[in-house]
Amino acid sequence: MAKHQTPLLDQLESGPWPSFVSDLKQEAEARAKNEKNIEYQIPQDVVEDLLGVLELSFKDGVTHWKHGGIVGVFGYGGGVIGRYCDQPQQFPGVAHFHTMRVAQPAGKFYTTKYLNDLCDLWEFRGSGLTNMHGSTGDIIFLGTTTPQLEEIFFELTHTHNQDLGGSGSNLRTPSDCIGEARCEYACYDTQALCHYLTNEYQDELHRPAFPYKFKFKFDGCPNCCVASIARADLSFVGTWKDDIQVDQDAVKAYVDGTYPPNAGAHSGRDWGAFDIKAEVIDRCPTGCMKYENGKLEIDNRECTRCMHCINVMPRALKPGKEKGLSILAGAKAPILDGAQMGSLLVPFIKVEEPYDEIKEVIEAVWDWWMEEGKNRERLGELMKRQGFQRLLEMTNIKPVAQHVKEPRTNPYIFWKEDEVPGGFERDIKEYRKNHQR
Amino acid sequence: MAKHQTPLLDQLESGPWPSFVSDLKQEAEARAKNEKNIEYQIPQDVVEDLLGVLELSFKDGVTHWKHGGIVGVFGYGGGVIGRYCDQPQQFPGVAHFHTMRVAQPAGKFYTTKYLNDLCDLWEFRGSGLTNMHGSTGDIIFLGTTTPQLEEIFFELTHTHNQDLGGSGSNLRTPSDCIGEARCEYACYDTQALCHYLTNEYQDELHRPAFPYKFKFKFDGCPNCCVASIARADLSFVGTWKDDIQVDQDAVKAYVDGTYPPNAGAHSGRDWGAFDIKAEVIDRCPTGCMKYENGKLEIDNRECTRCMHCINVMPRALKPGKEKGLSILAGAKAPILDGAQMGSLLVPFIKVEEPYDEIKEVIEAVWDWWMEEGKNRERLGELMKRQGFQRLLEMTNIKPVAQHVKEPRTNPYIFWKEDEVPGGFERDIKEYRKNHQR
Amino acid sequence: MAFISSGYNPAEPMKDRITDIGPRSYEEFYPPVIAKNKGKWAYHEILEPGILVHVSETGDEVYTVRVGGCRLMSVTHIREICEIADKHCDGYLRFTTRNNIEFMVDSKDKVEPLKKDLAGRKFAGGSFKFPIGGTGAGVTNIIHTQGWIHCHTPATDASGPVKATMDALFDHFQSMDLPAQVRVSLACCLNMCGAVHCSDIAILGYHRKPPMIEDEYLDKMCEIPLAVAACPTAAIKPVKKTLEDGTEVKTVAVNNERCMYCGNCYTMCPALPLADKEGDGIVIMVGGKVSNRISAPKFSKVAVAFLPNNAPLWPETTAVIKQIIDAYSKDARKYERVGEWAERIGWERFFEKCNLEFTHHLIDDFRDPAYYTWRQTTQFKFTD
Amino acid sequence: MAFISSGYNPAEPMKDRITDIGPRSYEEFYPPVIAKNKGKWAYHEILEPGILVHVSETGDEVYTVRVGGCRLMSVTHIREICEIADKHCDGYLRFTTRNNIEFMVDSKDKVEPLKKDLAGRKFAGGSFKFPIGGTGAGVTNIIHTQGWIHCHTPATDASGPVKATMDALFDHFQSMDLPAQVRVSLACCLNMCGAVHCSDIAILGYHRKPPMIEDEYLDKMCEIPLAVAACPTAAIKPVKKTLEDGTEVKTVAVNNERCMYCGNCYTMCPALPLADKEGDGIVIMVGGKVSNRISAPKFSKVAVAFLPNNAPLWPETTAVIKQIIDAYSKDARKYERVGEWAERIGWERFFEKCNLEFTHHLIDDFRDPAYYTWRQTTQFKFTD
Ligand code: SRM
Ligand code: SRM
Ligand code: SRM
Ligand code: SRM
Ligand code: SF4
Ligand code: SF4
Ligand code: SF4
Ligand code: SF4
Ligand code: SF4
Ligand code: SF4
Ligand code: SF4
Ligand code: SF4
Repeated sequence: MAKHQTPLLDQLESGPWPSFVSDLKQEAEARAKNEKNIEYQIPQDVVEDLLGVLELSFKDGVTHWKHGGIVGVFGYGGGVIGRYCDQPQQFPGVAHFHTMRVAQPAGKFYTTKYLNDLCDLWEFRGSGLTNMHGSTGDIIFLGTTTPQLEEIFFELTHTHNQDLGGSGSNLRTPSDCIGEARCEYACYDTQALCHYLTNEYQDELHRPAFPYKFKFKFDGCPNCCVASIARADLSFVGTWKDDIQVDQDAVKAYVDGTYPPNAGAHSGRDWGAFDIKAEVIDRCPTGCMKYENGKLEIDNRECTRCMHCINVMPRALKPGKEKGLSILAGAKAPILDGAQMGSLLVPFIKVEEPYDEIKEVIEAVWDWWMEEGKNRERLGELMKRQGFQRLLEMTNIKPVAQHVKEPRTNPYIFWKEDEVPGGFERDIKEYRKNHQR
Repeated sequence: MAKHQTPLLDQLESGPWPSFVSDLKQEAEARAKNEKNIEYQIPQDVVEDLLGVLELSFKDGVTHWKHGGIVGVFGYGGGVIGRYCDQPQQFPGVAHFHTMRVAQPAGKFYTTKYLNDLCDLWEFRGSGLTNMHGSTGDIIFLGTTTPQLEEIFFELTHTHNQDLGGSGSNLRTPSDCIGEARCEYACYDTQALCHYLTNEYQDELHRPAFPYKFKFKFDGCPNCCVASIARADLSFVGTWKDDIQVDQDAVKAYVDGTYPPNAGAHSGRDWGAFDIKAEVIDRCPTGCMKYENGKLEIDNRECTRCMHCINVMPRALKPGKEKGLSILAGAKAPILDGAQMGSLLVPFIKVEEPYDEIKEVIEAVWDWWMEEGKNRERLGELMKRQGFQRLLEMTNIKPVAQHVKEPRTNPYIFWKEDEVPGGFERDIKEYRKNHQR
Repeated sequence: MAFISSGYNPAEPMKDRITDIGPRSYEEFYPPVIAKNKGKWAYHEILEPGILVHVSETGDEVYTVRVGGCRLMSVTHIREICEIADKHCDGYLRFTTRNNIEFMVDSKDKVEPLKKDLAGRKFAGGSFKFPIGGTGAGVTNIIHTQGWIHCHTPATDASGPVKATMDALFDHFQSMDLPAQVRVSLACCLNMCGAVHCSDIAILGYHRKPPMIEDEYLDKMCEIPLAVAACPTAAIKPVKKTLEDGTEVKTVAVNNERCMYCGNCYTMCPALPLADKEGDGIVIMVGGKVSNRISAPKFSKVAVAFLPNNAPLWPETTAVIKQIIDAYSKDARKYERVGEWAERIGWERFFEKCNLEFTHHLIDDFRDPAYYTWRQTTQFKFTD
Repeated sequence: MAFISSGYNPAEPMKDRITDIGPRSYEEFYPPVIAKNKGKWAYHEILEPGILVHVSETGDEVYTVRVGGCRLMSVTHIREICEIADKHCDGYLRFTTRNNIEFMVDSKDKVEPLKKDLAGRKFAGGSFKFPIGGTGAGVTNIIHTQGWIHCHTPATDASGPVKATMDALFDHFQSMDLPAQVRVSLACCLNMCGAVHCSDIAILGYHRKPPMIEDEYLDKMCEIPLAVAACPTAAIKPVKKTLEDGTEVKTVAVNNERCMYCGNCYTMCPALPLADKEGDGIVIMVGGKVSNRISAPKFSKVAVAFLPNNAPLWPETTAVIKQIIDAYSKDARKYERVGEWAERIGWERFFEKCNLEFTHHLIDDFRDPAYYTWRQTTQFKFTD
């Protein structure tokens, strides 16, 4: 018999989509049975109490978690989110219910060995509940008690060769799209760069020295499968500089219906025969394509590498050979001043180990932000407050028209004193000699 | 011999475009000669001194006019802009050089009788120089002395049946496009409405009771030939609600080259034969047109009445029959917070004498602005400060999706207390009963 | 239960301490076919919903079976995933950026047994454990956040509405019958832990009541200047109040008129709770995207200002989302994302086609940029 | 010169006073063919540059000959206009919204004599008095403001640069050889008395030095709080200073770093002049429009941050404008306005094609909306 009645939650067990309620119940049951005779280090009924408190929230229409307390592991400024229940008497199993963020491997590939080992640890010292994965990318261990935090960290590092991820005013755990590992569109090795920078900046990740959180995300191409442009203070998006590679025979195979358009992504509906004019040429945002006499022509100078044509005809078109990435800066969620997408900072940069050029940009951005950023001010907000010019100045990047969608519509240009002949200081008396009051 | 040497200005006498320098010189000469023996009421050499002070500005690279003083005619708060030279000893003829704004007739049609009469008055009591017309639309009398202001006003009203226009924190002289008088696109009688409202609101025009200036402009259709959408606190732009009127035979005459596209507006270059697909169908911003089997079809529900197709084929297409106007609010020049275009306030309103519905909108807008507007705050700025919702509320206009280009991207919605069940006041003690601290 | 030490000694925290080792290397985890063909993939094809093949220049192939992950996962469930991967995939698997699980095999004949195995597994309550789908022009997994499971600031739950919505959209998860991919996200408060601000459809928890002020404890629990500074609309000011018992305390006052219930003050100060059963609920936002395909990334726009938290099934929320997806599905062009469709037909037509009411709440009034969202042209469409 | 009274008696200003009569009625001024056919026009055609015919449903026609007006006009010049109108047009004429003059005749045979008469008239210096043109896809008259002729705040002259520019663009005034109409405007300061903020090409006078402060007189000439409040960037604050002679005065201080030289303080306070020979000059803005044709009205964008006031011919200004118009003319599609062209090809390409340098000044940094002008996508074109 379940510890708490959950009539509301129970209604979420039917329906086709995997039911988290069913899963919670199966875990609650497994812990109750404890077939493996585990010496649980946190309450055995933690999951039952979680179901209970959640049912209560469903009834009350509000959360029953208190404002997080400051808990963590020694020497680290992040990786743990403290959490306490506001009904601890009723739900003692979740009185403490802290999460731990475990840094996920780049690309999120796993061996079952590794995952099973983590499960053993977490079942033993935590609730046995996880998020696979958190929105930033970490493996989230969901719910443990304060005394277990150091124990878990110790085992993670000693047994699993695995570190915690970020939280607090730190670099957050970087994440990436699958990229070259299994995607033909990738313009650089996202896993390699993501992993390298994560390790390079471990200090920034674990020891809060920033005004606020800071995120890196790595997308192999402008399709942005890790949504870097929307969710990272610095987004690294693969792109290319030369011509799209075209296989004319394969183009023909699309036109004649041999290959399914967009790799079959639209096969659930009958959209009619593939129409290269309507579906590719006319949808190219720059209008830089032609299909005449069975030949596809691209005016590559006008192409903005939006990926559309490549997505539609992956067997015929490929990104160019001169590959690299664009860096965009300042994306963030809406709080406090409205959401921001990343703004293009470096149009094109090569991706070459040891990534010195990329690191120069990162570190110049950080220097500026650490110097000028206010407490709890994201990079994007600082950019808004001090202006994009300032970011360019501090990163020593030359202003180019690529930096803007359009030039300013207001003429409120700030001039530097040394740009204006004669400077700003003038003698009003001199002026009055020729201009009576 | 000219009073002042003007070697710089003289360089502006050649070249094809009418030279204002030549004209100033001809006027200077005419005054010097005074063939009609006029008893000039302001210095006879006013134009020579104007040339002199302008030459000095060309040399110095700065203006030689002082900050305007407060001069005017009794009982009016506008119509005159005071102006004094900052080198009165050197250029006594322009020591005082005030302008007067004479309210232009709607549509700017004139009889020569009327204009000649004004010339006589202005030659006699002013510099004989004008702007035909000022940017707002007035006839500008450019330069007279303080004592002449009342005299001119007296003669204007008594002899010429003509009033001054606006300046200061008033309604400014409204202006309009030529409209029905000579344009087939007009959706309402701009002159009639402009003239009516100008007279209706004479008090607002002459006696400053507003926080700042306020402008009306009247365009007969969305081509906006008086630029109302960019330059008027309230813009009245003709539009229609039903279907574009199509003459299929005339369409064919365009297609076969009988009629010149766009009424010949592009005839200075060989653009090749008219291509209805490329020039009309594909350029329609909503894509709501088709030309098949020699027939033009318009999906009028999707048409946004941009005028393009009508402009290209004026003999074939005409605005619909159910005509009226849209009202847009808040356009202004960039100072202080950036330029604003008018924002759509009333999507569609009929234009019927005595224009009560239109006046209701105007007066509701004014009531709000006079109540809430700060000193020197334009309507557009107030709209920005208090929000578009507030404008709708105060004008009692129902919010519709037409009011926005797109809904808000931030979720920072302000709720009114009465919209939220239970209101805003809550008892923290009640809350703490279920939520421990 | 007895405390079992990991070896950690609280008296000597630095002893043997290992830090800054970062995540495990991705190279350890690549299945062999991936390790071998990395960077050499020539093309891919979606063979059926949830099943992809990637073909390498070397001629190698990798078949991927993608299954829905409900993200909040128990170790029991993860172990079942591992068991499947051990059985079919040589002990490898991966998770996608939207929390789906990918099982990869290196030849076609391994696909069917895997599929069958996956499709057969169900939870006790009847739901699929491993529904196959989430590829191409359909609906994939909902990116979501903690909600009432773990967070202190939510205005709605996360897992609950997500389950209800995925049930409602399940057909689109298992078919590729939409004009383009439709990405649904949920964030339980406007901190928006996710890409809700640029999703095709976003479910956002939102408070509608200003914070309560716990005068008696505020100064003890919070730093008043931080709370004051936290408010983006300057609605909070420090005040002194006299409690019922006569003690004078330092606390704050909130100008309700200026408050937009963002909860940032509560983040800084636990004595300012906002949550309220009737006040809290859901905002539906639409038309965002992050890919750069055809059009630039777009922010989501508010389409419905408020829907109640009708737990456990959030029927109003799922109904509105269905309405939008149905209208979109019927009307949009191939490859056209929700936002691109709305922009092409015009937002006035979007509201009409989706049968949604336009209310004053949807007009932007936040700071200077609001102005640019109003309609500065005479171009508009008439609606009924 | 003796004072001659109009009849006005300063001692009794209200005696016989006529006020609030407004402008004369337009109906008095319509030529008969207009009065008769108003509201009945069926179509029009531009027969040649500057010559329009409008045809009425009644069969009536009106031929319009449009000529350039230089706006700053003497009574002598106006009388000459009237003389022409008397001779050819039964004593009627009109002015356009861009300060051109329109002579209308009611039959075709009256056009040629009128044209000939107009074309033959020249000023002593050689310029045309009445150049015919300004219609269709060309350049029409420049809307402009007062400049050094009359205003106290200009950062450049108006009539001078306008004459220089119209001379440079004269061919386009007299032909219709551009892709669409190109509207050039000038405002001598950023009060922008005109539609400079949404013109295809805008010439804008701009200061570049913060105001001088006339400490000695400031408090006598101005209300300090108004001057302080006038500043949109809060660069001004009230201060006390001790003058050389030891007197203490109330005055203001300007934070030069925050000043963007808008001159609004000077508008409120004459003791804060900004004008400066080297500081002042011209900003070129491009790509604005007001018509709703095809695309919505657009604001002009800054394309060149500064050009010097090289009177009397402003050669740098006319050169840049020519450059832009030439590139536009060569590259744009039929019906495409300058701004539409720039948006289609991308602003990065615009700068390249017009051979203009992109400098940091062109990046918006004014308040929150600035953000939306930066590039929030990976879509861009490479330039050389
Ligand atoms: C766990 C996680 C949600 C999830 O269920 O996946 C999460 C949970 C919290 N986030 Fe987040 N954020 C999480 C990813 C994000 C993301 C998404 C991302 O990183 O890609 C964002 C939007 C992107 C961004 O950073 O702008 C995000 C934007 C925020 C914000 C708003 C920050 C801003 O500058 O706009 C806050 C507020 C704050 O920092 O006080 C916040 C705060 C929080 C806090 C710490 C609550 C708070 O106010 O202190 C939440 C703790 C919840 C809990 O009790 O478990 N979280 N948060 C995600 C981290 C898991 C992981 O490490 O993988
Ligand atoms: C005469 C005229 C320019 C011209 O040469 O044509 C003019 C001249 C002045 N304008 Fe203007 N404005 C003139 C049309 C405009 C327009 C255009 C329009 O009305 O369509 C605008 C832009 C539209 C608008 O109103 O936003 C305009 C926006 C300004 C502004 C900025 C107002 C704002 O809110 O953005 C100022 C500044 C001020 O009011 O202090 C201004 C101020 C001035 C002052 C009074 C200077 C001042 O700071 O006190 C100028 C006096 C010049 C002089 O000495 O002759 N003038 N002013 C125009 C009026 C003539 C007429 O009545 O026909
Ligand atoms: C597996 C995954 C990457 C990963 O590292 O985990 C992935 C994999 C692929 N993406 Fe993606 N995308 C993945 C998340 C995304 C995201 C991020 C997100 O949704 O949060 C985006 C941006 C979404 C947005 O714009 O809002 C994304 C936007 C795209 C696009 C652009 C589609 C568009 O119409 O805008 C393509 C191109 C296409 O579909 O043809 C694409 C294409 C692809 C391809 C075809 C790439 C390839 O050649 O292998 C992959 C299979 C597509 C499919 O599932 O139909 N992928 N893709 C992610 C699967 C998530 C899931 O479980 O459903
Ligand atoms: C006479 C005048 C109205 C008046 O009341 O004085 C006028 C008259 C006509 N306009 Fe205009 N427009 C006049 C100022 C304008 C303005 C205002 C301005 O420039 O300050 C605009 C908005 C400009 C802008 O968008 O920046 C304007 C935008 C148009 C358009 C839209 C063109 C476009 O491509 O965007 C049309 C349609 C067309 O040209 O086919 C139009 C069409 C017309 C037509 C064809 C209407 C008609 O059927 O008679 C008239 C002759 C056009 C021609 O000259 O080529 N008229 N027209 C104005 C002449 C000014 C001048 O002397 O040059
Ligand atoms: S972002 Fe590009 S490279 Fe990365 S997985 Fe998506 S499509 Fe492939
Ligand atoms: S990538 Fe995009 S812009 Fe480039 S050719 Fe293809 S569709 Fe056009
Ligand atoms: S705005 Fe329209 S109605 Fe008025 S003149 Fe221009 S084209 Fe004609
Ligand atoms: S008026 Fe504009 S939107 Fe309407 S049919 Fe014509 S071109 Fe299309
Ligand atoms: S969105 Fe808000 S409520 Fe949800 S997890 Fe993030 S911070 Fe907590
Ligand atoms: S909820 Fe937000 S707006 Fe309201 S008082 Fe708190 S911080 Fe300010
Ligand atoms: S633009 Fe400026 S300088 Fe020119 S007339 Fe207007 S206020 Fe005066
Ligand atoms: S010029 Fe403008 S920005 Fe500078 S001090 Fe004066 S008002 Fe302020």
